[in-house]
This record gives sequence, structure tokens and C-alpha cells, in this order.
Amino acid sequence: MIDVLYFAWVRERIGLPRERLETTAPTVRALIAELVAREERYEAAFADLTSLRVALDQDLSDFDAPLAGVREVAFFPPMTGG
Amino acid sequence: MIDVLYFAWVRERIGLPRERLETTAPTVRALIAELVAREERYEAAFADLTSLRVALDQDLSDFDAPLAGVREVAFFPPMTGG
Amino acid sequence: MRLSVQTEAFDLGAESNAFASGTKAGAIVTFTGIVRDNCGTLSAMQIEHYPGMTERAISAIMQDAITRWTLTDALVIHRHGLLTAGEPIMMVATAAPHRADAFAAAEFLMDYLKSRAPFWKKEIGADGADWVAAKQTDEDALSRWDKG
Amino acid sequence: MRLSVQTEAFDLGAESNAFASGTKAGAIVTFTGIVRDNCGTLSAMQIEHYPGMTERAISAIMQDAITRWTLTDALVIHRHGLLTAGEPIMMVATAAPHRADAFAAAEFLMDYLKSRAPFWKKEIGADGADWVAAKQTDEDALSRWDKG
Repeated sequence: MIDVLYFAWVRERIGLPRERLETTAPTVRALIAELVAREERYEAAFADLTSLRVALDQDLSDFDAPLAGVREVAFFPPMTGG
Repeated sequence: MIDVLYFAWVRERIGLPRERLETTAPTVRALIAELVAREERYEAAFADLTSLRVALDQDLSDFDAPLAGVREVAFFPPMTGG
Repeated sequence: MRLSVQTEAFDLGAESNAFASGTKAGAIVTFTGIVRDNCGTLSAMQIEHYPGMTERAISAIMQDAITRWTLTDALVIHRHGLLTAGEPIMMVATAAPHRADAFAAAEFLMDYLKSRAPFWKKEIGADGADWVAAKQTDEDALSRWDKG
Repeated sequence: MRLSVQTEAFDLGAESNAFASGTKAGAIVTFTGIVRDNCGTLSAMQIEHYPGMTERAISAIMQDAITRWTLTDALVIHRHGLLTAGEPIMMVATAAPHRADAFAAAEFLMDYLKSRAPFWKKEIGADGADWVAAKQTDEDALSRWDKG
């Protein structure tokens, strides 16, 4: 089981802030493929990966990172703090 | 007649903050030569020109600048504001 | 060193005085970001963040700043939630024996907060709401701190 | 734009708030210089200045900053007279639509104030008083703003 979090317009497109998933995806990219296959709203959210960022257990990571041992995956657009 | 002002350790060495002088010195450097010839305390103050700055009518200038038309000459060490 | 991620408004003056009185440094730099209403159409700004990661990311950035420069203290306050035009969004303060360190560390913290701390801004205007897009100039500003 | 050369102490927080509330800019940077007592032996600092030239030199520097960067406002407060350790000596504040302008202009103003505004500091300690020597690092800091 893995917690998947969505922020900003990713959250709005998918329509929920977080969900708990059962997955055997070995990488972030494989997890995204699983999600995109599920429903159109995921396809809309993940259409352009260059406009997305991913954090694994609250550390910025990349789409080819392995998911083994990860408890929390978060997807969001580039940050606009400050 | 010209007003000559001294600041910081230049003022302390010469022993007064300002004086009014009659001079025909054509340049700052010539005025300094006149002052140094006058008394030892001026010699002490003007011993090392690289450690001095000069302002003419409140604008930073240099020792070879002409004095024609100048009403106020100020001598002081490099500034240490801020 | 203090970090606060909060919904409450903060008082720039009170925070500046508290920061300055707590330090023996000779140089203090502050940066304050204020909600701008460039076109006169902004009614509010919504700031979303990633609780947990926000604190983690900013703490790491502050630690990094303290190892890069000689600082005696650093402060980051960043708000989230709903803000209106004219309100302070966030502030950074740095204290150092020398001004070059205080300035560089404050700019460094700002560049990282802009592009690496998990905040997202949404501008809410009369005719709709839009997420603020990340800017290339902010990425460029960040890259100048890369260790060679 | 405001310049004050004064003997009176000033309140960093109150000045920061007044400056921030008077501007519509998104980015505000302040620098504050505080009397340091590095060795625990400083009893006071005497700051001498050149009345007339001080205001003239600083106003020119502020005008220069406003033409070099996109600023919406700038503030310089500089004290003279007798100050004790821990007291603010001076502050600079800049307001701009973009943070890079606010930071650069504040650093520029500081570099000029350090080496070109007619102030001289004398440190008064338990065993005597000494004029603070100008530093080569301050001249170097200044030279980076030379127009090519």
C-alpha cells in the first residue's frame, strides 16, 4: 500500500487530494502508467510529465526512481513559493 | 578666500575642524604644499596622500584638480560609513 | 534559527525587531514578499502547500545556507491559505558578521523557496482563478548557486 | 524616496512597516547595520560626518540606484554621533516589483554608503579610541558596479 498525494492543479484535475493504492509498480513512471490506464482524469493530469514534479517520502525525486520501500508519493506542478 | 574643512583623524592632527584661508594655490596639491610649509601639524596630517581623500564643494575630487571657483575644500581619510 | 509555516498574518516590523534583538551580528538582511495586484484585478491569493515536506525542505535549505556562509542566525516565515493584496506572504531574515554573507544567504534562501519549497500560488480575480506558472528566470536564479 | 541623516536612534521594525505599507511592490529588502562588539571591549562608537556633503552624496547614490534598477521606493537612514554596542547604525530599504532588483539595489546602496558617503567611525574602547580603517574588501565590493 502506498499513499499518493496530489497538489495544486494536479489535485484539481484528479479531483482528490490523496488516495491509498495497492500497486506493484517498480518505478514512479510505472505507477503513472497504472493511474493513466484507470481513468480519463488521470490521463489529463499526467498528460505532460515535463510540467510535473514528484516527491518520494517528501524528497524531490524523478520519474525513473524505484518505488521499493516508499510509503508516500506526491505529484505536483513546479513550485511557486516565496 | 576658501573654506578648508578637516574630518576624522585629519581634523584631530590639525587640531581644528575648519578654517578660512587666503590662497592663490592653483590646485589642491599646491594648497597642501602651502599648508605643509606652514606648521608641523599640517605636515603630520598630509604626510601620506594615498590615505587621504579630498572633496571640492562637496564632490569627491582629486589632488590635481584646479581650485579656481572652489569655495569649500575638505580633507578626510577614506570613508567608513554603513 | 527559526522556521514558521503558518496561516496567520505576521508583522514585518515586530518580526524584524525580534530577529535583530536576538543577534550579535553586525549585518541583518530581510526580504519580504507581498501579494501584488499588478492589474488591479486580484481579489485574493490562495497558497497551497505540502505539510511535512514544506518544513523538511525549508529546514534543509536553511541548514545548507548556514554551512555555505558565516551566519549567526536565520529566519523563514511563510504563510499559506487565503491572502489578500498588500498582505505579506513570507519573509526571510539573515544575520551575519559581514554584509556580503547576509545578502548572499538571503538571496539563496529566496531562490530556493521560490522554486524548491512545495508551495503553489493561485491568483483569484474577478473573472476566475489561475495557478501561477513557475518562471524560467527563477530556475536560472537558482542555478547560480550550484556548486561547481 | 526618503533619506534621513540623524543622531536619534530609529526603530527598525517601525521603519520597515512604514516603508512596506507605503509601497505596492511585491519585493522588499532591508539591510540594517548594528554596532558590533566583537571582542567585548567596545564601549561606544562615534560617527562623524560631513553635513551637506553627506545628504548630497547619498541622494546621488539613491538616484543612481533608481535609474539602474526598477525600484518603486528606496529608504536610507544613517545615524551619526555617539552610539553604543547593539544599536542600529543605519538601514537601507528597497522596494521593487522583482526581488532581483530589490536585492541588487540594496547591495549597491550599501557598497556605496560604506566607501563613498562621508562618514567616519571611531571605536571607543576601555583602553583608547581608534578610527576604523577603510577595508580593501569594501573597495572591491564597490568596483563590481562599475559600468563596463
